[in-house]
Amino acid sequence: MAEPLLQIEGLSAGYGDVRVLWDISLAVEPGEIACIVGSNGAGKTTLLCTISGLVRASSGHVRMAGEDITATSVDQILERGIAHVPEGRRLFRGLSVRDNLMLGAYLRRDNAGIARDLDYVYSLFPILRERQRQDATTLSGGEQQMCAVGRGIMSRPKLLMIDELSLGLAPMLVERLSEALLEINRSGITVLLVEQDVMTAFEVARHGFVIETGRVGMCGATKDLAEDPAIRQAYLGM
Amino acid sequence: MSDTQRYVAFALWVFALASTPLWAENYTVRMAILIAMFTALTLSWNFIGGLTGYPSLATAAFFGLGSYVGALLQGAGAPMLVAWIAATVFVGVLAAVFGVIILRLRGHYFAIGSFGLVEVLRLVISSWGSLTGGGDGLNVPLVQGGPNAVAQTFLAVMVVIMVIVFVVTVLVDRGRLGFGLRCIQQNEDAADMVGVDTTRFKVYAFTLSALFCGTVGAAYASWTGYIDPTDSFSILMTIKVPVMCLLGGAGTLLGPVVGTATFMILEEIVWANFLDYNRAILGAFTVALILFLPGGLLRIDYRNLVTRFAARPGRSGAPA
Amino acid sequence: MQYLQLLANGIVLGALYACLAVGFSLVWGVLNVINLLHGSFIILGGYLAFFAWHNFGIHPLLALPGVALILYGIGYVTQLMIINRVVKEPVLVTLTLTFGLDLILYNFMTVYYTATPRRVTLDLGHIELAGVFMPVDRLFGMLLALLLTGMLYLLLRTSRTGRAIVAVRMDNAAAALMGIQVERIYAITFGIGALMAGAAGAIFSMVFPITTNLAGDFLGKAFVVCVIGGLGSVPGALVGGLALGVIESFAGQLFGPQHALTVGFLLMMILLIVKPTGLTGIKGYE
Amino acid sequence: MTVSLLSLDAVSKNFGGNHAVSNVSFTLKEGEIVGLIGPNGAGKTTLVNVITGVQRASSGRICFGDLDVTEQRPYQAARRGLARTFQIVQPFPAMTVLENVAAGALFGGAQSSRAEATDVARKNLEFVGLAGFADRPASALTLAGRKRLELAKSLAMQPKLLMLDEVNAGLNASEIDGALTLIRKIAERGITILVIEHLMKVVMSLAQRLLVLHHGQLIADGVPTDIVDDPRVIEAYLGGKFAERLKGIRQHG
Repeated sequence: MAEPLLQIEGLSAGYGDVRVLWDISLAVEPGEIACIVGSNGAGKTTLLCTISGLVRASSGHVRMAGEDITATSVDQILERGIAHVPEGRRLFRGLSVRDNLMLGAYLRRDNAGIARDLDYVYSLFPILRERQRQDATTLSGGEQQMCAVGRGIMSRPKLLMIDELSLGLAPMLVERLSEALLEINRSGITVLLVEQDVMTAFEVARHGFVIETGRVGMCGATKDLAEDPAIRQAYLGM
Repeated sequence: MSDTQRYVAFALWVFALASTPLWAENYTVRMAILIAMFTALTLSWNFIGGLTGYPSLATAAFFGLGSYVGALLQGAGAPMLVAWIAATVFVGVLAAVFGVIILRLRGHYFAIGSFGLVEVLRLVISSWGSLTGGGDGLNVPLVQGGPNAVAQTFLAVMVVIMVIVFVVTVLVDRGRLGFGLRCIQQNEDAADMVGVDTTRFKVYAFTLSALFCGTVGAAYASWTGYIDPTDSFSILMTIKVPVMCLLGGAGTLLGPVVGTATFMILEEIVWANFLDYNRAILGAFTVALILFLPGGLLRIDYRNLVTRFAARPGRSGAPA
Repeated sequence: MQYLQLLANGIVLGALYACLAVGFSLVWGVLNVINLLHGSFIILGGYLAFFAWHNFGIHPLLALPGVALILYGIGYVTQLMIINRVVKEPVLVTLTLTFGLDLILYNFMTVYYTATPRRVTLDLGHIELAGVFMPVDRLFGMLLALLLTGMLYLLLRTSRTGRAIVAVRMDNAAAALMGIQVERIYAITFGIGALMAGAAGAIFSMVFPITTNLAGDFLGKAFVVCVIGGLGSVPGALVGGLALGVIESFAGQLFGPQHALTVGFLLMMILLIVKPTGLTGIKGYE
Repeated sequence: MTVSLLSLDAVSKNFGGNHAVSNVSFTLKEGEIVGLIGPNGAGKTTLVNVITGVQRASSGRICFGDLDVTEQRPYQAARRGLARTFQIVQPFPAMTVLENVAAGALFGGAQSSRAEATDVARKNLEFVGLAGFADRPASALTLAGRKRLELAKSLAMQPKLLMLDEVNAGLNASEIDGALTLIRKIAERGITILVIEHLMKVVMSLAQRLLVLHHGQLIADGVPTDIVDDPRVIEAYLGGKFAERLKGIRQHG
């Protein structure tokens, strides 16, 4: 088996006195789409924040392509190829769609490459090209999510982490975004998707990790997880 | 430290200040008067800035207003004590009115709004020359007696005011009001949710923080015999008072007392020895305090309310 | 015709106010720090320009870039080494810190420069148009102030660093995820704030006599402009500055010059209560 | 005949052009346990905010008993007996657990002195199983502990109506069971309960009646067994694809 792109070993983290993650271990293979599912408040967002360096790990390791990045700063981690699309889009108010996308490429200096990737984002989500001069926060929810994902791609990451792709979106839009995600993945970017909507996550991802109260409860191929009676009971309502 | 120990410590301090005429020369007595006066001001500020967590910069507004009201009444022939009490009441009422208006602001905006009070009142007083003498200032009838007797009188006055504010602080702190204010300081929205009438409580705290500044101002005017707008509405005072409180520990009972004493004694030493650079040294001291002693001398407390983590969107709702 | 003259005076003054306040406003908006050093930065800029002219005969226009650069350096280092350590603390902490720093700077300025009023006198004469009398150095100062404010606006709108500053202002955690080093952007922003203050001071030294005693007044103006115009935005500072300039000019005529400031402050208090987002309605922080 | 405790009449809440809650009407009867469900972003929390006065309704009327409370402030809601817990817990972090609960008793409940409030607080801490943590600072509790603290604080306010906003979020299976038992015990005291959840499963066993919110609109109001079969609910809640699959499973199974 090839070396995993992202490998997490025994990771614990939290805020102040409150520990949120307990001894998390998981691995994401290069080229795949993996997902992390679990209920509200289970620690999924904290896990992504710890990977991207926003939250400090109290113990354990995060490795990217074999390199330990646990104590690395946020910008360094982005430089190593991990982009994090945060929960709730978090687009910059007062800046246009184009400026928001360009901020995704903040660390890059290859103007030709940036222009090419901007074109790629626009081809992926043509509506963004139409609206490129508009204040990004005036877009509809679905368009904002497209912009947020596009902004993530603009750093040309090896691994794209998306927190709650489907949050607050109509099912049709979720489907549209899922297709785009598959397209992005085909272009060679590994994806780690965090979702509360287990159905959507299992549909697009190959491997899944179930997080319960800050621990990895179950993991495996999503098609197996979808058949697991406990998961069907707890998350699929069947 | 138990509450009883705190009271004993405070009583000893009161005794030390009050007894200065017995064992020290005039210079020290004057110092004791100023310490008692500023302690009353910091204890007052503690109601709004410490207990409630609102960064008020209005101390000088109420001090100045009190001194002018007291001076004008005395000038009009009112007995000294009556003038002081009237000044206290007047300032209290006005503070309640201002409070209703500016306590809707939070954070920086509240700080500016409260600071704006100082500026606006100073400008009004200096513009209203016909009543206040404008920039020329105002003379206050002098207290009869030799310098020693006058000093002893005002030492007694300031110490009594200081003790009164301390006692009020203890009463508030132990009662429903103090509990509610602490809730507001910790999380104003949550306080609202458990049934604290936050607007009313904040106005109470603001009024309490103003009342005794008015008394102190009026007494100060009688003591010095002359006031002017720049001195009464002093920007330095309005910032020094919170700094002293932070130094001791905001929101605590003894913090303002310890902070004021430490700060003023240090300031005096600096003044005496480095005349040219006294402000710079004061500044360096303030910077060092913020960087190395953020919780004050007594305890680290107010910092806890800002342990917000980076990933929360925008600014959290906690009163900062 | 008198009104035209008052309006012209107000606009000239207003442009200077805008330039004086825009850095203060930017720092407040982006860092959420009220920088009490701002007034002293303005004086320092003015003094540096004055002494360059007085001692070395350097024309203020030539000195301006140098003055601006020195102030930028001072601002950058101050933020990076000192203020960044407590930048996320409550208002009172950062306020007290900048107050302490201001005491230090102010003290050194009074010791080395004393409080003597100083002014660069260029003797450019005056012009008269439609009955409006205007000294040329003032006009010149106004244009320079507008130019600098405009340049800052362009920097924020079009440059990569400008975008990063706006991004940090709007959402600093999301900005960090873009690879932006937030603390460095804070330092740059504070540097720009000091730079604008220094430039404003240099311009002022050509128009009015400057003394250290004015530091507090300048700071007060910056507050008023900020609250009138709205926080952290360049257009806001421009609108606020011009509004304050014109209001002071007319209020001085109506109520006497000693009341001009009172009216400005009263207006600030009213706006603060009624419309904390300022006249432009560009939303700052709560 | 049971009396209506809370009634909403055509309540809407707009933010700018965004209709977070639109034209919602329902009634809660005394002693009921009702579930308010809907996908994330459906407007559930906004609705609770409007009921408790945190946000003012853009239009419509809210009555608590006979009283029109549309314009009330949060502290008035608390004193009138409308208590709530927050999705994101809101303790007074530097205070002890006991003080947190005592604050609820003193300001929201009927207690007039701090001593009495502390007594009530102790009882409620015992009830939720936090008695052992009374003197610890609230910030030291785990998430599950904080949720219990929220509950104790709300109970100390002696509410007539308790709104629980995602009390189970972030809890594991056994913790959820514990919480459900607790909620049933609270209901036995005669307190009307509105459980706000995005997971249907949690409320199914608990609620006598379900309200379903979707894009700010109330799309269903009925007993749980009917709700799960309501095609509109399935569509809105689970997405078209899943609804089809569910149909398939039902047909085969």
